Amino acid sequence: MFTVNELMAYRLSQELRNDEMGFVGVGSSGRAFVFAVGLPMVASRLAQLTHAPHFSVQMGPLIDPILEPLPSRWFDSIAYDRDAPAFIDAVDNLDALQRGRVDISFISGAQIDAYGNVNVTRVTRPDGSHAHLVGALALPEHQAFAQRAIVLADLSKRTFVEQVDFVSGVGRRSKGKRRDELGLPGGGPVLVMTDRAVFDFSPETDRMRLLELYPGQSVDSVLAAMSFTPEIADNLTALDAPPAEVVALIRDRIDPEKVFLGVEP
Amino acid sequence: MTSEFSIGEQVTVALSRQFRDGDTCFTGLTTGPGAVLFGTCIPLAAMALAQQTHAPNLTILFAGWSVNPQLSRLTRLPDLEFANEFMSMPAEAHITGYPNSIGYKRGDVTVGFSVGAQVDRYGSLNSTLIGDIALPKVRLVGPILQPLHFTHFGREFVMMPRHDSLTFVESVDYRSGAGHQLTREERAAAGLNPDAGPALVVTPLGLFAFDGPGRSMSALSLNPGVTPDQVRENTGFEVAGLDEAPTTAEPTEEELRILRTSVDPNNVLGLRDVDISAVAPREKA
Amino acid sequence: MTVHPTRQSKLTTVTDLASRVSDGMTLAVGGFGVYGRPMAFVRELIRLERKDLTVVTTTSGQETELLVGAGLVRRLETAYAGLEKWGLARRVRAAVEAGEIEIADYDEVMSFDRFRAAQDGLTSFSANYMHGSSLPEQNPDMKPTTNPLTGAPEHAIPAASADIAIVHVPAADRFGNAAMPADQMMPQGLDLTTVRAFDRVLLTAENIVDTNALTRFPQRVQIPCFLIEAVAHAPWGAHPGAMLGSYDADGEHFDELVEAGASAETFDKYLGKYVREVSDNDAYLDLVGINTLLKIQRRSFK
Amino acid sequence: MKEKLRTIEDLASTIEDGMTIGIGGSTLRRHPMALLRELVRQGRKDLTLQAWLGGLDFDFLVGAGAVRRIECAYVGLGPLGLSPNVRRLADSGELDVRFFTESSMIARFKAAAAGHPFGITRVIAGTDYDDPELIREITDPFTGATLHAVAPAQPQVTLLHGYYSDEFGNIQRPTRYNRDDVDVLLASASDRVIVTVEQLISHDEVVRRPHSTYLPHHWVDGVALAPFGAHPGPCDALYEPDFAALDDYLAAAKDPEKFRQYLETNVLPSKNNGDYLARVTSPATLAAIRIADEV
Repeated sequence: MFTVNELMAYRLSQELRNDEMGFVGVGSSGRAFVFAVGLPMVASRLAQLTHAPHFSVQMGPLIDPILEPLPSRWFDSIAYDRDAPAFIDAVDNLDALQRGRVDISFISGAQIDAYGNVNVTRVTRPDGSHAHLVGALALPEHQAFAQRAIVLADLSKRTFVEQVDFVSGVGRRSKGKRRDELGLPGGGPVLVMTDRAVFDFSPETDRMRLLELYPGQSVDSVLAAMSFTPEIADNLTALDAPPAEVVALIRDRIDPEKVFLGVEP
Repeated sequence: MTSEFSIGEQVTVALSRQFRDGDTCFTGLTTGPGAVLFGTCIPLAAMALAQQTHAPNLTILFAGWSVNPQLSRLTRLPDLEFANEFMSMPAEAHITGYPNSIGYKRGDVTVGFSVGAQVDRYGSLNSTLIGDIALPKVRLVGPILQPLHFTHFGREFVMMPRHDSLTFVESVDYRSGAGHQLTREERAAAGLNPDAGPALVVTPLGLFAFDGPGRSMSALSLNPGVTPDQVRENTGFEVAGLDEAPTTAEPTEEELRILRTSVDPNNVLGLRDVDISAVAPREKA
Repeated sequence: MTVHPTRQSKLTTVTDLASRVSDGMTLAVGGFGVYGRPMAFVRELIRLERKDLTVVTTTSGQETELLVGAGLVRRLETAYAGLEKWGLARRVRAAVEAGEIEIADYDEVMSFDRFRAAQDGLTSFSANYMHGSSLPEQNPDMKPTTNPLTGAPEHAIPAASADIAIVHVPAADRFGNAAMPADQMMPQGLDLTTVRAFDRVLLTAENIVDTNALTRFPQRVQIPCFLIEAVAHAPWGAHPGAMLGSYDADGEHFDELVEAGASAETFDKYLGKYVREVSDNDAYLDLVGINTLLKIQRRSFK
Repeated sequence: MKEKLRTIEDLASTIEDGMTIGIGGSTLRRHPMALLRELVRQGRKDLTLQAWLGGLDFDFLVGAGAVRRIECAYVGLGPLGLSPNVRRLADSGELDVRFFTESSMIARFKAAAAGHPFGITRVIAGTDYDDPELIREITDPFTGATLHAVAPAQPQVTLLHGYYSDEFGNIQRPTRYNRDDVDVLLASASDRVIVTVEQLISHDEVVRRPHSTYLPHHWVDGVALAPFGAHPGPCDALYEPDFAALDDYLAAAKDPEKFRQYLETNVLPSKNNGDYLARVTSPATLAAIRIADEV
């Protein structure tokens, strides 16, 4: 037995490599917290405890905080107060990000389009008026400058749209231009992990491409939850359940109080 | 079916079962490799194991100054009590005054550990000299804290890395710590805890208590493969209850798991590698 | 730091702490002068209407004034009973003058030595500077003796003895490990002796902190868990006195306290307002008010 | 060095309607809330707010009707989600919202701090951040590449909440603190700087650890004592968020009428920050959120 979050955390951890640095943000609450903090944190710790003991985590100003135990509560004023080898100013951290010193960033947003552009700024209502969201934080920088970015979101017609209302962070191409034409040095989004399936991007068309299906999902069930039709990989695979020892590790050791993965889709 | 385990692990687990919940246990670094294993490593591991099994309220008082240190952080066993590794290890308290900051004389310590060159039938321990008091044949380290251990600590656990007739003698040459020759009544009359004094002896051959006649040494359990005759041959006095003594209990799977993954994940205390021959009785001259 | 889940918490309420003191007991009280007195505990003892207590301190301040003024005390052993810049402890004075309480005076250093002897498990110690003073005359517990090594005249002084000791600390975890400020001062050093000197020791704490917060700075923790029977949270628990490293004395409140000490009736009104008609420490703090508490706040650099 | 210790009321009175002000802290934490409450008491309006990550500070001033325009990379309440007052007035068009990204907002403050005519950023390409007033496309004179220039952000006055200060306005931080803000850069970019602090300490204590001073006295125009001055938000190292008071705030902020009542009950009639605290919380709660100085 496993939950969707546990499967996502396991699949995400497989993308994290030894000697890389991943940036984990600060999230709000509910599913937004699971995407911004919960999944990245559990996947990072899982990677450290399995195949990538030297995977580094940057958590806001903290570089490589001791992650055992992960904090049982999570908000600004205690998140910083952990043992860690280094603590960097916000301005310096953003300079480092722009120089490509972050290997992997975790992205989530209110809208994601077929080219991996992400909107966290404002949504346009049918009548043309705007609903303002909280703003981008450094999401545009992470999509522009990190070596690669992984997008995390639940599949829904509202979220997965042909074109986002506002491009906050640039995907494989935006406004008709590819990343290299736009002068963006980072790798940009390479994978999109959802609650039903995993996507990458077609190297030819730059469009999202269905790559892996979770247990119980089909091409139809995935397409039914999207407003655009992605490409489908020739080698589309069905993912297995996460190994029992991984599930046990998450439940017993990494997140026993369900602070990080408590909110399922 | 229990996993394979070393004799060091078996003795550690057996010792851990001797602690009571709420005990405050004092040990430090001892002198010499055999003494370090018996006086330091086995007690530390046994205490930490007890904390995670039946005695969560046990307090480890390491070297008299570090309270409940997180030993699992160790990646090597330091040589000195005030090594950086110990000073930077997370602990619940670091006590800076000595000796009055711990109420040694108030009976705050309920279990002590000591190692010596000779132990006798009533548990008197000698760490001072061999031979004549006025002109000894061998001068050892001195009594250190043993006079206090054997009178003020609740129960004294004597840790003996060797078990032979040169170390287990009818009467020690010098009583650094007073055994049960000092009776309950005499202890009470002096205002001391009547129950204090030696309570347990741990050796490569087994575990011993003081339930023999006149609180003399008695066998609690013999380690696997050890016969009553082997103990008799290697002990300079009669040990009560030898023929009835059971074999030292085997560790459970759970105790082994805690010991290996939580108490000492890096095998710093060396329990997994303990070879019984390294602490076996000396050849008789 | 992994703490075993079944390890027993010693955290309780101030009421439960105070209820461990029974009538007729001897109580050693921490603090020095107007500093670090366990006032929340003292107020709770008064609400519980304990009586016939013997109070042992090195020096006495407002805690003894309240206990004596509320009629809980039969005997006092100390070197000083006063309120420093705020003058005499008027209710203590009145009680002694009326013969209502028995008082055993000691020299101040001797008073400390009695705690140190208790910490060391001694029943008595000797002093060679009492003959010629009136102290042994007034205090028959000091017994004339002769030094067996030199033959010099001395007095045997009894070690302090108490059924229960109570100390107010800046921060403690739920197991009774307690931390002192980085710039620990003399009164807090004295509290360490008190904690180590008696069989049953209770703590009230300004802050209850996570054990993991203490294991980072174990050198700040001079009170280890195994010495402590129970601990309770009592923020601003030394008010109106000062807590070094946390807040200053509340001078206006002291003025009110001293004024109330003029007579049994006025002091009774003070006790009614600030102690008997107040349910607990939280309610007491509401009465004192946030503005006053913030005005006396003096947080140390950390 | 000049003596700069003032009351919060005096400091607030130096801020005029229509000014552009910078505010320190981020999301929930360490905003100069006591000072902002005094600004609302004094009826300030038409302000332009500039910050890196706005939060409780923006929501409060916007909800109180003091703000015309905001410029920042974020405005929300962290773990508590959206900023209700900002969301409402932004959606209705009454509030002029100028969103940037984290590094492009910082580029604006950096330009102001260094006295440069504009900042340069590469992050705008391909996005919809196309504010014609504050962002313009430019060509790299060396490589010919397309870049974006951003206008400097130079507050007329910046309001910060800090930890410790002496009477001269040397502002010190504790050994362990949170760096997830740009308070120093904001101060550096600003014409004037006003700071409230949790605790006044002696100058003798300050000079013993110059490395702990993050805002030197000559940057600071006035300092005032405000214990629990970031309430109901947290001040890292000294206290956690007061979640009960934040819940009350949030419940009020979701409805303009309720928010007006909140102001009329808790903020407008309060004589000072202690008086406000007495209305919205209790000593027991302050003790519960306080972080011990010993650890």
